[in-house]
Amino acid sequence: MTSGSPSLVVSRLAYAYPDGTQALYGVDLTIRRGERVALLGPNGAGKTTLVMHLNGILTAGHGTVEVGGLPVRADTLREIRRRVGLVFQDPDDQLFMPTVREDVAFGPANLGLRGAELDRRVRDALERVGMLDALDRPPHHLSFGQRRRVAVATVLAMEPEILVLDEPSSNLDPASRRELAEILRSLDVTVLMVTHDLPYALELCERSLVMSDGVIAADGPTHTLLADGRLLADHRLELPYGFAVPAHPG
Amino acid sequence: MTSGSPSLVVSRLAYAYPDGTQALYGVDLTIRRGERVALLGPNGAGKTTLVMHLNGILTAGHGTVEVGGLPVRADTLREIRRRVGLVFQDPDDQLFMPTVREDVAFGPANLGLRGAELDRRVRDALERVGMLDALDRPPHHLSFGQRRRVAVATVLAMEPEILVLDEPSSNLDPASRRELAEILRSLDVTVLMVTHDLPYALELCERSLVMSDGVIAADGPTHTLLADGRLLADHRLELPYGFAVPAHPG
Amino acid sequence: MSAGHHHPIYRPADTPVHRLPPQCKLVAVVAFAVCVVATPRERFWAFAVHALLLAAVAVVARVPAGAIARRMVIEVPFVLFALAIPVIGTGERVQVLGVSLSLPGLWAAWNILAKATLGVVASILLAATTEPRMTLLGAERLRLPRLLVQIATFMLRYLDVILDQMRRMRVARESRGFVARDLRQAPVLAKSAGALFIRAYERGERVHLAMLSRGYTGEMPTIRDISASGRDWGTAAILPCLAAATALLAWSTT
Amino acid sequence: MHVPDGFFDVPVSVGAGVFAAAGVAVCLRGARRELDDRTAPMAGLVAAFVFAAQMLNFPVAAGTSGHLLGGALAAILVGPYTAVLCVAVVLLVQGFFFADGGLTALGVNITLMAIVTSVVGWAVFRLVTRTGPRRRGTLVAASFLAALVSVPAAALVFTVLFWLGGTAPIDLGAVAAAMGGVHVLIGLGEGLITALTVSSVLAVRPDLVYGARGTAGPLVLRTAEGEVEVGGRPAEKPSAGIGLRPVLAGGAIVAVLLAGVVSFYASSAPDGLEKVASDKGLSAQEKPHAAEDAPLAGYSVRGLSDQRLSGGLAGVAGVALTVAAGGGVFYAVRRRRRPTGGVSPAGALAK
Ligand SMILES: Nc1ncnc2c1ncn2[C@@H]1O[C@H](COP(=O)(O)OP(=O)(O)OP(=O)(O)O)[C@@H](O)[C@H]1O
Ligand SMILES: Nc1ncnc2c1ncn2[C@@H]1O[C@H](COP(=O)(O)OP(=O)(O)OP(=O)(O)O)[C@@H](O)[C@H]1O
Ligand SMILES: [Mg+2]
Ligand SMILES: [Mg+2]
Repeated sequence: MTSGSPSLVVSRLAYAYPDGTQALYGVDLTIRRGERVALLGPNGAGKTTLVMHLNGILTAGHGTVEVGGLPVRADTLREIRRRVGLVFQDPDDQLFMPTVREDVAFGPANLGLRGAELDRRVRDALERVGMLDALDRPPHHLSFGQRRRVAVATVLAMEPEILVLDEPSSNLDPASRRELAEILRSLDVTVLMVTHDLPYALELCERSLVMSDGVIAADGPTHTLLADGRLLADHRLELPYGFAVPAHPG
Repeated sequence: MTSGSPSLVVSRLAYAYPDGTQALYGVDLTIRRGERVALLGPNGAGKTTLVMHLNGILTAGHGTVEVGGLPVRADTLREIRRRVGLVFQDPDDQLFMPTVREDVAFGPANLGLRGAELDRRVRDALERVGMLDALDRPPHHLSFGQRRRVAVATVLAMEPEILVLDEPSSNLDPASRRELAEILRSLDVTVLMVTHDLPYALELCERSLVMSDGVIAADGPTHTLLADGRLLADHRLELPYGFAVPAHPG
Repeated sequence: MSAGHHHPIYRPADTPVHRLPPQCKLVAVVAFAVCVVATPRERFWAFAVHALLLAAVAVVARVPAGAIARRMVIEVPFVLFALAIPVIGTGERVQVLGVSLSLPGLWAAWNILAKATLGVVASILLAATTEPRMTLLGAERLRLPRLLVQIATFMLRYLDVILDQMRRMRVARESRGFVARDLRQAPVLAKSAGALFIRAYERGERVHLAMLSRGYTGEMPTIRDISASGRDWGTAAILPCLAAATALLAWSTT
Repeated sequence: MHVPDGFFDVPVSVGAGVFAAAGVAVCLRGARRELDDRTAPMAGLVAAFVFAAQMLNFPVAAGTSGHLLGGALAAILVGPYTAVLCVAVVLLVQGFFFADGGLTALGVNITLMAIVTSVVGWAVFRLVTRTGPRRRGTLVAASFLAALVSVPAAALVFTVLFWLGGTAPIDLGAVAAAMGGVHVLIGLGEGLITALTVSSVLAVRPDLVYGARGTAGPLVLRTAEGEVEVGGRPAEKPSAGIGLRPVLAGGAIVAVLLAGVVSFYASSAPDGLEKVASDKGLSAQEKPHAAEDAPLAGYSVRGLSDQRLSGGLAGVAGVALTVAAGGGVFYAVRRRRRPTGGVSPAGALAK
């Protein structure tokens, strides 16, 4: 990987699901190293579909995806998946092992870690999300929000270069939501976060993309986008009750 | 049912899951007819567990639940489930018929409605949630937010006395969120809504309950509770970034 | 028939039985069941000895009789069937309380009841003292095909999720006044089953994707391994050895 | 239908165990071909679904209720190999974690409920869909027949095993009557629910039904550069061609077995049965008492009487009728295809 290349380059990406529903109609975007970017847009816009392309879960019907200069192709998939950590919308999809410990260990173990080193990684990641107590509990006996935190831990334990999160704050209580924001801010990685929570996007990401009907409809500083009432209304976005955009930070 | 009795009375409700995790430690609450109440609280507080007791999905380990004066027991379950409309967190749990029309008609048809009367109910319910156009589409091909609305319509068509919603706004785009709030406000039924979205609770519900560690920790006007910084901090609740409690309405 | 008994039986505790490596317990239970099935049905005392052996295990494992009894309802359909055998059976008939019963039928009913009951109790004891995932690890140690073990692991992991979904769907149906009375309601049930299948299948696809995202290449990493010492095997062998001795003795005293 | 310990003698239990193990081994390989590295999660989730679906009870005649076996349903939805694995895993889990079904009877249970139902169900399904027009109606009808035939087939195999090594002294005719009669009814319920379930999946996600694969055309993408055609995911290309032959062979073996039993009954005079029994050293009258309780003994064919035989024949006739009805529909579908022979299957299901 050449260290000068952007973290993520998607160009002219189009995709249709096997049943014929086309979800992406030509997506172009570039994300630089270390940026935190929010991906906004109405239900059904194609956000999840796009995100699935970023680590080769879905492979491009048409167009290309490059991660740190490396194109996503069948022969690069292993390396791509090591670089891109993906947190799914539904934590039940992400937690498939019988206990929290094994689940968090699954990724690092696949990278070849064993023994004390593996254990350290697991505890570290769980500590960060405040779920160390649940080490030996089965994930399906946790509450929804608890499962979400463990799901984040499973990805943190992989120490990826790019973190992609699909609606990570939904179903989290307000404090966990802030804690997650703090975790994300403390990491020195590129972050792409899908969210419906505009204040959260504003708090955490300097830049936002608005996706609508399978294309990127707007791209710019979050602050500017959220101030554009016309743009928001066009894409079913609106600021919540009682919210006032704080003064521009710097 | 004596018409003077409160909509919902829960007293000293305790419950442990089969694996031994105790989730409720004695919950007491009373909700009057026509109230809209928000149920707030941190992840793992026991909100979902409580809600599952309200129409007998889980049955009391200890304590009692009464709906409109009728205790929840094995022999009253049918009547209880007719009275309490539960909107699950996942709309897919609620939609199983091949078209939206059939799905919404399913409940009223089971109550014996037929012909024009049935049709009126179906259209009415769909009209309310703004999904009348989707009458003949398969629910499976709708977006998440659209499915959520149809799920609400299926429950509305039953004309329940109490509407219970488990995190209805999660994963909805901001516009759908507001539209759902408008629907709920327009209804003349008792509403109990679990949510992590404090501004949403403030916008919609005059009264809130804070649940924490399996008991009701606070109960009062939403406005008052959200102004009590100490209370919020104790239960992992906090107002989001950029949010200012609007002046007390009335 | 098996409906409603889907809560795993495991009762956490720290006893010698709980501590035994799962592979030893698996072998012991299956061997015990074989010995029981091979015991001649005329030797009532032998079955009493088998029952005592299980009782001893239950005491050591601190599994209360009530818990075992509750789980044994699973046997009810076959008890009913066994009770019918003497009535419909062939061969020599005897009068019992004025009812004409088949003598070989009585023997067969006793044979099935005794053996099935001992088998069920042995399975209950295994399940009550071994965490499901330990049982799976044990099965893997016993060279059961890894793929089979993995399928079972995933099944157990998602059983609650799917049963929960099914339960929510049932409540959603019933909340809308649905009652299943006879086959005329089958279309609604089948539609729910179809919806459930789609959700199970799609979840399977998503889980696979999540696994891929974390470096899965078709092999599950072995994170825990459990080994059994000779002593463990020795301890576990006590039950089947005594049962085998009983069966042999029962044979030789005919 | 979960058989407990002690219902069959040791040789039959062991024999069925070996057969089941071999069958599962074959299916492990086959499923890897069908699903690749998706096998573990997919089969695991479908197994959980089968477990849940088996909790669907439906009333049969006179107070008894049947529950879905699910073998045929699973075979149609996910393919025969995966289906056998899924149902086998369900049975293993039920045996070891829920104490449901005897451990020594696992072989019998897997043979009956996983292998026979899936293989027979799939064979019937393929026969009908191969010869009928590839329309949704055909698929649904084929699902109905597949499930309908699979249940009495399992019951017949059960009867054969019972004849070989059952421990209860019930005459074979009565067993066949009871098993056959009740299971034709259960088969109707199974067929109905299977057909409706397959139909509802076809309505929403036809691409998920294994038995209907290979019928969708290429995908067309609209992009900035105009329309582009792309293939589906290569991993999902149908492999039914590989799967069919061994399945048909297995189905044929089972069919021959069944036919043997049925014809055996059709021609059976009591002496005929007696003869077979004594040839095999099974006849009770010729055995000393001591050996009667050997693990190899406990056979129950003794004392088959004429009046019981009529009951047995009634049961067998029920089964035969089912098979005949199935065959009739099969031929009807096949006939119908000839006039409409030009219809291309591709796209007929795409909707
Ligand atoms: N497995 C699938 N098969 C067919 N169509 C699908 C599938 N998944 C999604 N779609 C369709 O693709 C489009 C984009 O869906 P996607 O899940 O990417 O939306 P999203 O932006 O993530 O929406 P949300 O905010 O509701 O999560 C939608 O129209 C949806 O109906
Ligand atoms: N099926 C289960 N088995 C065992 N324990 C469970 C189960 N479901 C929930 N719990 C536990 O019960 C407690 C309450 O869970 P519940 O789901 O009611 O919380 P909640 O308030 O709805 O949380 P959230 O906001 O995260 O949805 C938690 O400690 C959780 O771990
Ligand atoms: Mg999404
Ligand atoms: Mg909850």
